[in-house]
Amino acid sequence: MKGWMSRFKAVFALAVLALILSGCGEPFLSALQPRGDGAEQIFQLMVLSVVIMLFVFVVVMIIYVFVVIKFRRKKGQEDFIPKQTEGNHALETLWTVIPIILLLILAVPTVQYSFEFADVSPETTAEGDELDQIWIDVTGKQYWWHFEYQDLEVSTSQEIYIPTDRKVYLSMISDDVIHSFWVPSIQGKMDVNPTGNRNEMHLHAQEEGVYWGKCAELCGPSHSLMDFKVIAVSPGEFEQWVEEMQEVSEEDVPESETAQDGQELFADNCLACHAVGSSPNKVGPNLTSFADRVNLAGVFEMNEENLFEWIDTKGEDMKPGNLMVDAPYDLNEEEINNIIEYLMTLSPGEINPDSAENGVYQDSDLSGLFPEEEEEGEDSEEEEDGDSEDNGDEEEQESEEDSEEDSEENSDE
Amino acid sequence: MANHSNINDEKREFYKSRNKQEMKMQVYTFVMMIAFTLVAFGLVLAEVDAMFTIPIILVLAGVQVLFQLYYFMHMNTAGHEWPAAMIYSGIFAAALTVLALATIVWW
Amino acid sequence: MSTTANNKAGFGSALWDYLTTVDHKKIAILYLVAGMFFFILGGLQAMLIRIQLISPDNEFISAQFYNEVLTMHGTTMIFLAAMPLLFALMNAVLPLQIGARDVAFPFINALGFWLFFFGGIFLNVSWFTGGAPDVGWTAYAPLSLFSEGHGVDYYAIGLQISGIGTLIGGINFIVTVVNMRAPGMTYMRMPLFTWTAFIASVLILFAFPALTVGLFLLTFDRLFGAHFFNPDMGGNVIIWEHLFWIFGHPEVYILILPAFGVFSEVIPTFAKKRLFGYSSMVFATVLIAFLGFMVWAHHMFTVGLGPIANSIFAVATMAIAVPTGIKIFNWLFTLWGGSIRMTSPMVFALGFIPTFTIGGMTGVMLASSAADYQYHDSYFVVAHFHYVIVGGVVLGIFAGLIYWWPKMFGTMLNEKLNHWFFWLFFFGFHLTFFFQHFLGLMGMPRRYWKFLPDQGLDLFNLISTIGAFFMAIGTIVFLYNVVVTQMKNVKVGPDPWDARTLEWAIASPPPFYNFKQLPLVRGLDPLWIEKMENNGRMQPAEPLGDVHMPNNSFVPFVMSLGLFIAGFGVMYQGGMWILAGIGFAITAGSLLYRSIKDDLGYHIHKEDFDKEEGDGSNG
Amino acid sequence: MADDMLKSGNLPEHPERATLEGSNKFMGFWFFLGGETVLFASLFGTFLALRNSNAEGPAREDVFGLGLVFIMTIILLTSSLTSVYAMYHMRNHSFKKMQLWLGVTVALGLAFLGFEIYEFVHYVHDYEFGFRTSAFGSAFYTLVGFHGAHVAFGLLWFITLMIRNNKRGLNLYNAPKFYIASLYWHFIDVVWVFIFTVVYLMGMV
Repeated sequence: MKGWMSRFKAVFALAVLALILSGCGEPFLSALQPRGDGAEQIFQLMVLSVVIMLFVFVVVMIIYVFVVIKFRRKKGQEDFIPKQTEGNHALETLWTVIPIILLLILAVPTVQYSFEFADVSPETTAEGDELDQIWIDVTGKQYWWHFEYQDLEVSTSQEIYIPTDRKVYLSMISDDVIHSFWVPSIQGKMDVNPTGNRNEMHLHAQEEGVYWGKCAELCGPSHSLMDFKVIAVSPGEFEQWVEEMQEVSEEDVPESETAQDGQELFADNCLACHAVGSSPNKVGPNLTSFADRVNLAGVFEMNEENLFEWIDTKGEDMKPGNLMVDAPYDLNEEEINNIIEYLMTLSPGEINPDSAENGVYQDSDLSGLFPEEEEEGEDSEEEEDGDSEDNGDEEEQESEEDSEEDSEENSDE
Repeated sequence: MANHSNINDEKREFYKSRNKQEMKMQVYTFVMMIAFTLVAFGLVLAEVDAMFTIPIILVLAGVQVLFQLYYFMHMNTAGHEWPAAMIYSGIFAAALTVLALATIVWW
Repeated sequence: MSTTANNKAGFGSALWDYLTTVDHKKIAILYLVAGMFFFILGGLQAMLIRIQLISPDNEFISAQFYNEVLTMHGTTMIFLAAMPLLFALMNAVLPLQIGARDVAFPFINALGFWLFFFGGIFLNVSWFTGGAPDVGWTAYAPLSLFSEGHGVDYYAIGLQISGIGTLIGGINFIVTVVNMRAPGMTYMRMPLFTWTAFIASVLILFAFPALTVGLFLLTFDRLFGAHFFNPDMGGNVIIWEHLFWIFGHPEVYILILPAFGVFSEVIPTFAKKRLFGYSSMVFATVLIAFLGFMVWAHHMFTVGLGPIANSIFAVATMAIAVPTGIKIFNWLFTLWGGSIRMTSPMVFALGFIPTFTIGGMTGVMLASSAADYQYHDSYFVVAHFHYVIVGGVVLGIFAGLIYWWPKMFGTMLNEKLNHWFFWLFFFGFHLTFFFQHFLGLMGMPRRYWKFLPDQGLDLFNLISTIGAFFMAIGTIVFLYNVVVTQMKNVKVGPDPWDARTLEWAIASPPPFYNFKQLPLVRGLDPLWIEKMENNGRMQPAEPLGDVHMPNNSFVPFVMSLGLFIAGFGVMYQGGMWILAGIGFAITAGSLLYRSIKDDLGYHIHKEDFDKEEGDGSNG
Repeated sequence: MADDMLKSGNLPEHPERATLEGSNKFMGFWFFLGGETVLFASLFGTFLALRNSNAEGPAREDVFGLGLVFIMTIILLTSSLTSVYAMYHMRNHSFKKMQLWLGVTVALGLAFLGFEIYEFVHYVHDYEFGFRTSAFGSAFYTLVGFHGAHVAFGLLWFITLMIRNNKRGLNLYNAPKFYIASLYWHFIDVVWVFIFTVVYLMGMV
């Protein structure tokens, strides 16, 4: 398909230029400045459709301008009765057939990409070996995002780290209303539906960077504040990040005394909902790498002032309708400050958003992350007897595979 | 309105006999419908294989509906072109709706 | 009721006349007034939205209120402004265009209006009782179940009531066209506005029941503890999306087809040529309607229906571009070789062509299911549907209103002000919405209460807001024009535009019985034929005889009022059940009254017709 | 002309659509039925989508009994035939016979409705299967309940027509009313054919 498309390259160049000139927003957010495979493919499709459509538009406008100028009744012109044309079969056939052809040109890559984006089978190496899949369980909640890395025992919220140059697979579900997961510069969006149906998609970042994600389906008052980040780091850094995250435990004690005090207060007042480390608790956002966050609550500047206001007011005015306002805690100023001090120590290691912006590229095949891969028989395609009963220790794992099979069946139909 | 009562009487007789004919058809239709219903219930009660039963009972239901439409509701007589067109459009939209909700609500 | 036209005496009797009227021309005016009221209301809501989005991180209105405003803007504009305004045009013109004395069901027609009206009022009462619906006009479950207060209940019940009105209104038009055409008015001689109104009514007939069911399910879930959309009890939220869009997509065509019809009347009139490719226009209309039922899932590409369903619906959606393209080219070639007069309706039509072409282009782009993963629910979509709905439907409504204003009111709107209105509105429109395409692709999802600074979204949002003000000013110019014109009340003749179709053969405004004698139609554009081959007057198809007219009735009003009252009872339950009882009793009682009391109408005797010539009807 | 409409006797072959008003009613009602098709299709679709969503509550096989449904089906089918008889007599302009057969139709309809109410009560009491039990329960009661409401409305319609016109016989004014009421009745039967097939039979397969 790529070769077929390249024939249009000259025209593309023109259209791309036009698009770029018209100002495409910020590279971390704009779908017009793709930084991921999906966004790139969609961008090509967009350009193709724009070119086709511009062609149609130009034809229409040429006729239109000509007609309006030529046949406009001028001042003082004699009132005449024009010829009453009934129609013209040749012309009518022409403008039926040409659009059909143009649409077919667009329909072919549309169908192809639709299937490609829905395909969540493992990537293969040049030799045809299947690579390990990184699956992330995404949970959308009113107004934040939770992420669990399957088999890696890493949980985080608001910001996901992904390796560049590698497909990362998402399995998405919502705990309340419908949300939609959108990282415009990496990949198109996918709805996150409540219970019963896991939607799957994949991300493939081409460059390191901090990419901005948005919720694209109206989900309540703070719909517009449900932002998250996708932090694409090089594979080696990703491996390091996972290891760092795995080592975190909520028992880790901070150095300063006030922070220790804050930790105790945190344990008494916050741990019911929040978690530090790979806890399954996802009532509120997981705070394992809180101090490394780009933004507080996805949208606010990460500073102690904002954080104070958030804890003090439970985010009531900052994120209208957020569910933390029901939290029963009651803290005084000093206590809040102590908690803030503790929270600011929550930085598991060296890998943080900065590594994405300024880090050095470190290559890795990520095999270190999947040591038991051989025995587990995760991808049962090769080892037919790789039984799914054995590793059905997690319910989500099971349903995951079910829906995976389902979608495969479907694409066979 | 009309004084030609003779002609009217003749006409009426003709209509009457035709209506009677039609009524006979409708009774036959009714008997068929009862028979179809018996078959449908019978298939299910006899616990015949579902893959076989379901298409059969759906077809039986479809035929019964056509009986109703064409014989009981007289869609087979003249002056029913628009009603037929609208009913079939309705069936078209209905079929799409049912198909969609029955199949792709999830995938 | 006397058999002669009743004299107007005072405001009270005029009001009573409108409350009880079954005359399609008066019902048209009712629809127009109510539709304009809601149009202005929806416009004010739009201004609130744009002011909120004038700058990043703006706190002009609260998040909750913003969601209410955006929901009501969409709902109001679609159900309470665009639909009734189109119904106003259909009521005013359709029976005249086919040479009918009346619609098929005058009573039902009135009932349809009052149901719509009370439904709309019901919906808007929510502003004063604790908050309007806040879940978008699509009211996706389960957000619509989570929504607190009664806003969404107002939405469900209000739309239910007005939806019934629309449905029976649609049936009325279908039967009118099927049964009431004048002698010689074959289907292939019907003006295109009649055709499109007819097809749109057919779409109403098959689309609205899906909404009815959807709204019932929503009501049952919210008020009666059902579990259709509650995943914990086995419910499925996607059912709502399907039902909503099975209705919602045809709804788009219900809106746009009559607008196409308006342009297909305006363009031939002012190009002084018959419509190019009439039969292919009719065919295209039917095809659009047919395809319109098979594409609803393109609103759901990102739901996760799987690539097969997505591909099917993508290709089906693209197919719609073909008949639409046929229409565009037919209009262009109607202009070709014509003698174009730049009257204000024509300027609207000429503004429509490029605008709608852009809307169609982005429509095809959206049809590409894979690419839609980026467009979906972003400002790109917002821009697209405003190009189609404002650039198509609203321009069509105003073109039609200005074009048929003389026929409806017997007066002529000021042309100069109309041109001002057009240019302000048109310029403002493009300023508002063109840049929203880019906003969407630059990462701005729709229904965002605020956007953040430093995301490159500031400039285009500012431009967009400025554009909205131009649109508002344009609308004010139009309203001013209406007031001034009606104050001056300078009457015009039956055919001020030198037009081609049957409605221009009778007086402006037409007498309440429309045609003294039914006209004989000898071809497409009957009046034009008579102008070319005869003295420009329609030949009568029947001798002068008694004309049967329906009686006025207050029952439609009361029946609708009953449902309006019952709605509150159903919603608040508890002690308010009494209200529901009263309301339903009123409705059921008036239904019973209507069915028991014989209402045979009355006759205008042929001797009572005005002896003098010049009522415009057939001379 | 209008007053003629109220006179009985001397009727044309198709009194139900001999006048413009009658013909309009006839057409309009058929079109309305086209719309009703989509209404019920939406309900059927919803039911099909939720037919297995019984959550913790009883499933289809647990509650449905075919015996009662069979009796109800026969009753409703028969009532369809009796209303055909009524229209047959209308065409022959024998008003009394028409009223008689309509009476039989109403009686059968009442019996059907009675059985349906009994069925619902039985489900709720003996199986604790109610409207709020599960999504399946909601869908079942809504679909069958909508049909039941149509039956009830049809009965009221027939009864009103019969009482109102009992004294004055058949004329051009009321013939269309009788006719479309019987169309409505047939349509209800059509829907029931699908309900017993899709809901009950397919539920028990």
